[in-house]
Amino acid sequence: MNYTASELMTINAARLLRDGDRVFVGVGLPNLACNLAMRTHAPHLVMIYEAGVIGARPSRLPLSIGDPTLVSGACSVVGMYDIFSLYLQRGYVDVGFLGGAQIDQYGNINATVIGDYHRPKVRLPGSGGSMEIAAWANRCYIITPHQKRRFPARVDFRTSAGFLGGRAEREATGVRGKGPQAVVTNLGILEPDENGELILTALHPGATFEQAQENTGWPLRAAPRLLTTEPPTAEELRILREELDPQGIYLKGS
Amino acid sequence: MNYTASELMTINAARLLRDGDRVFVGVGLPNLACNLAMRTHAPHLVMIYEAGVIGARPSRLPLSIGDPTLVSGACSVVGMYDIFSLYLQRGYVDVGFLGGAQIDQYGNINATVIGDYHRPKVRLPGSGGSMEIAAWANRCYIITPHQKRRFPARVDFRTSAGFLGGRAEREATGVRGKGPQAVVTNLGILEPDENGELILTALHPGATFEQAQENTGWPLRAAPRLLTTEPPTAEELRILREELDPQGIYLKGS
Amino acid sequence: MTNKLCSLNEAIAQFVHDGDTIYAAGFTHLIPFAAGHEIIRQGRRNLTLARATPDLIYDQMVAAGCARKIIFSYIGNPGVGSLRIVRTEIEAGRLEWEEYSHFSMISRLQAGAAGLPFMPMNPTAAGDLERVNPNYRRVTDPYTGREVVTVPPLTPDVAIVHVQRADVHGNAHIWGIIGEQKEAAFAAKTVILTAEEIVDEAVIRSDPNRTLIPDFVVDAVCHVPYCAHPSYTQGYYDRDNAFYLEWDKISESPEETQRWMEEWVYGVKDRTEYWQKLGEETHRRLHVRPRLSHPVNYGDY
Amino acid sequence: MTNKLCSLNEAIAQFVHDGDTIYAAGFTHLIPFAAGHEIIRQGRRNLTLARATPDLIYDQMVAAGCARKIIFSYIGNPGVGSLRIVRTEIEAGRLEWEEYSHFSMISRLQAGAAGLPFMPMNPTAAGDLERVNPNYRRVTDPYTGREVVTVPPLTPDVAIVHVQRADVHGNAHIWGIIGEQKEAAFAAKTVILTAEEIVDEAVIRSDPNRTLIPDFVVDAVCHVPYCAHPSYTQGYYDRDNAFYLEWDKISESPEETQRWMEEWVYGVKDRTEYWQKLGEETHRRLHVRPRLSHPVNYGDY
Repeated sequence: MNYTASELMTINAARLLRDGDRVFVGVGLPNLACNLAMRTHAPHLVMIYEAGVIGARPSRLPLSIGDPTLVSGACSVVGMYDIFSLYLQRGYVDVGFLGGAQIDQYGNINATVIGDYHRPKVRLPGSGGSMEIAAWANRCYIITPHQKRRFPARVDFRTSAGFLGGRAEREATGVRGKGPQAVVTNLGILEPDENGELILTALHPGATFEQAQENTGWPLRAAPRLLTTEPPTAEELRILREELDPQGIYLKGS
Repeated sequence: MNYTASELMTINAARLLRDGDRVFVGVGLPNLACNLAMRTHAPHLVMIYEAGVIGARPSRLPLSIGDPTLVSGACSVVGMYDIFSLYLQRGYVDVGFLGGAQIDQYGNINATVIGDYHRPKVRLPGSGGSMEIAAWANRCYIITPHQKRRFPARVDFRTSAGFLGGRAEREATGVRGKGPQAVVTNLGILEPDENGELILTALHPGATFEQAQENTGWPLRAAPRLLTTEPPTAEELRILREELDPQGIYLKGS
Repeated sequence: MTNKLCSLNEAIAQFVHDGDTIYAAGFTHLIPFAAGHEIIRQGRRNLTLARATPDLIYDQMVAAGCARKIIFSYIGNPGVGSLRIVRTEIEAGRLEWEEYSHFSMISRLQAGAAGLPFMPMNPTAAGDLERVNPNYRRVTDPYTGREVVTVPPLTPDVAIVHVQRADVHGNAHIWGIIGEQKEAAFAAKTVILTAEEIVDEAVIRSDPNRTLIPDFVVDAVCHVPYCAHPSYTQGYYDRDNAFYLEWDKISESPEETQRWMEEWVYGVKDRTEYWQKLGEETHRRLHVRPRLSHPVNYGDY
Repeated sequence: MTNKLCSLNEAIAQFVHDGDTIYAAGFTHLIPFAAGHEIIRQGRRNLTLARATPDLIYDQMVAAGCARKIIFSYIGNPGVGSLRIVRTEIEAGRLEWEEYSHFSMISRLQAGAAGLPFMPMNPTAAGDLERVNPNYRRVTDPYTGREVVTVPPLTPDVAIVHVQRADVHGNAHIWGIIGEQKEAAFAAKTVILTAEEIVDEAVIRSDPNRTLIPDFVVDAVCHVPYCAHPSYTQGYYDRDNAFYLEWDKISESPEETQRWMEEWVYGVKDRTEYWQKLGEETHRRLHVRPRLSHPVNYGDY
């Protein structure tokens, strides 16, 4: 069966979600992953958007986190202060999706600058909600293409916290969230080991450990039992292609 | 013309209000005073209730600060946190009305206990909103019958701040409000002098300085030019009796 | 979203335990009297009762012996005068208490709801409440060097929140005086929702900005019409001011109080029976004619 | 309550001055583009532009040379990619900036709106933004001894807030994504309200819980239909996603950007002319069918 890298990542991310999870979700692939999970194994998933929307029921594919289709028919809409304090800081968010230009060995993310902060070589969008999502969501997932420049050993700037210099260091800070639980790439899945270092725990069908190692900026280790992910099913692909993104806005191309 | 002490106090309190004032108002006499002012010289008065109601248009006499008639037809209704933070603490309240069991020489008010706090002789209702109103409203007014036990030299408990031990002491605390501007009693009006001490500045028609002195718990001083208040007009009494409190719930009796 | 509909009797039995801290929400509006009466009937003991304004609901629960302690910011019979039973018990040294201003009380709930360890407030210059309550502390503002007053979070074991309409999952629309309903629900560990009406989810979703409480903070949804009598529910029935005046007399005498309790709390099975017992004259007196909001257009995107 | 109705041209002329700090509110919704364009036309300089998400409105104002500095928490073209002009100017060292997370940014407004000297937030463990922005500080929680992160109040000289409907005094109903509209209005020294519809006071008073902004914080009320295009107004018109994509191309070239500005900002008198110029095809494309809220009953007390 043929599928794109985006479809593969979206389907694997969807499988990580549990029924009943309250997910702080951005647009793009995380939004598709949540909607896919709702239509398959997690019908009771609750989607929360940082724009203040809870329990969205979009009737079309939202093209920004502020798309009005997220509001019409939602359970609740609240202000920005409430969504970050009463929902996220209070601990009502189970899952956060994160992305960024760089993810390092310990799952720290840079979405701020490449180069020096005060004289940036590349100025990136910045934190948005991610600094707090990474800290306070119970579990975080990252979806990103597997490329060496995206996986440096150390990020240029820690926009949001993974395990810092190791799991013990994050735990010592007392932040409530458990940190990144998985990074889904087009080659496989990375998960933190007992020290919080990201190691390869699964490969997608056809991908090799060498490919993953080549595209990672630190000496990537594989889990003792390296799994192979189940390939996307026909039903998963049908839902993505026919129901969720019929125009292929997010899923076509790569 | 005949009038009760309550009518006299209400009318004199109403006259202290300025057109456009935003008044943090309780029920009872302050509510009547505001409504009277709106129907006479201050048509643009804005009534704010600590229950979170702004710009109330009660179509009947409200019997508690939570009366539903305050809500139907109001400009805005907000939660308790907002009314105390965005409105009162932020500085959007011009006038606050206060009351209490004891008012002392410097306008400090006790609404908490008579006797020792931990073994109270008389347990009073407590602060409610008054601790913050007294601090943050630009001007405060107090309406109270003139009785010696209500005017001790020092209150047993400072529920809300007048001028503390004198005007300089209040100013040193940096609180934004200017403190009590007038105490309206059934005998006359007390106002703070340059040190923040309450002195008698006006007597109602027929009342004497000696009466006021006898009913005050400190050596009451009179202003150099002791004024006499204008007696209630027929129109003021008509509005109070016919429009605002036709059943005499607040105005009859004393 | 799961269906959490159950009877108030079941909700209290399951979620309210001896020794709990309870926050029966509602600032002068939507006071869940029916839940208070059910707690009395089920004989809970040693509760800590927190409310900005204890109102008659806590006066009655204290009279019934449910409470060990009270946390409040104003103890009065609103619009009438003294809250006699709470006052008497405090004066007699039989009831512990902890006291705040309204703003401090709601700031405590706000801290609890926001997951913060404290909330700052500007100083009020009135030092005596700060002096007698060690929960008031001070922190130096790191920008100006001036001090702010702080209070710690209030995180009740159970919040009881009455609302106008909710779906069976617990998404709730509230209007009129909204007081601390939202903050109490988010601050509490367990939330019992009582609702005048259980409505279809589509009614809730037609106006998401009106949903102050989302289903996932709610543990039980109880359909309890007239739950707030003698307080009121905006748009549903009026405040029974006559009863507030009557309570002032009843509560003067412990015997009268117990007699009233026998008749109106122990003597009825639930709120339906209570409301029927009030009779048609009262129903008529508290009836309110409709005054509808102008709808808004969310757009069919 | 005074009638504050005036044209947007008059409001900007009177209330926005060179060197001011401006907060054009609206988190992905209700973005007051028309006001941004009017500020460009009136040639304001050295502004500090604060917004959680600068969006195209600040990209355009920066391109027009209005800004000295930008305060933000996310600079992207939402749903599209990079915000090219702001990004280029920062990378070239021609634009000062001050940066927060979304929560810190809204906490700054909340502090400003509440009259507090700071707002506390729980630490996030990600130290780098705290390290590079000295406005982040720390305070020790007086209850647990642990640290919280603080930000100081943001009190813009002018907040520009677009709303669905307002009366001539400035009482405003807002629904859909409400973002930081209320906080910006309370935090600012001056408030310019733009509204899709000016309605009778009775419409506002039919639903007071919907009034997020009361008249007395507002200085000017401007009737500006379609003010938010290419952003949107819930229930009134859709987001023009095609333009967000188009801007990604236009803003790649300074010449194209200036050409666009000549045609769509300097080349039109006001929003009415702009909207007409967009043409019927666009009007049709952004049209939205109605979906009304279920009304609520306040009761005729």
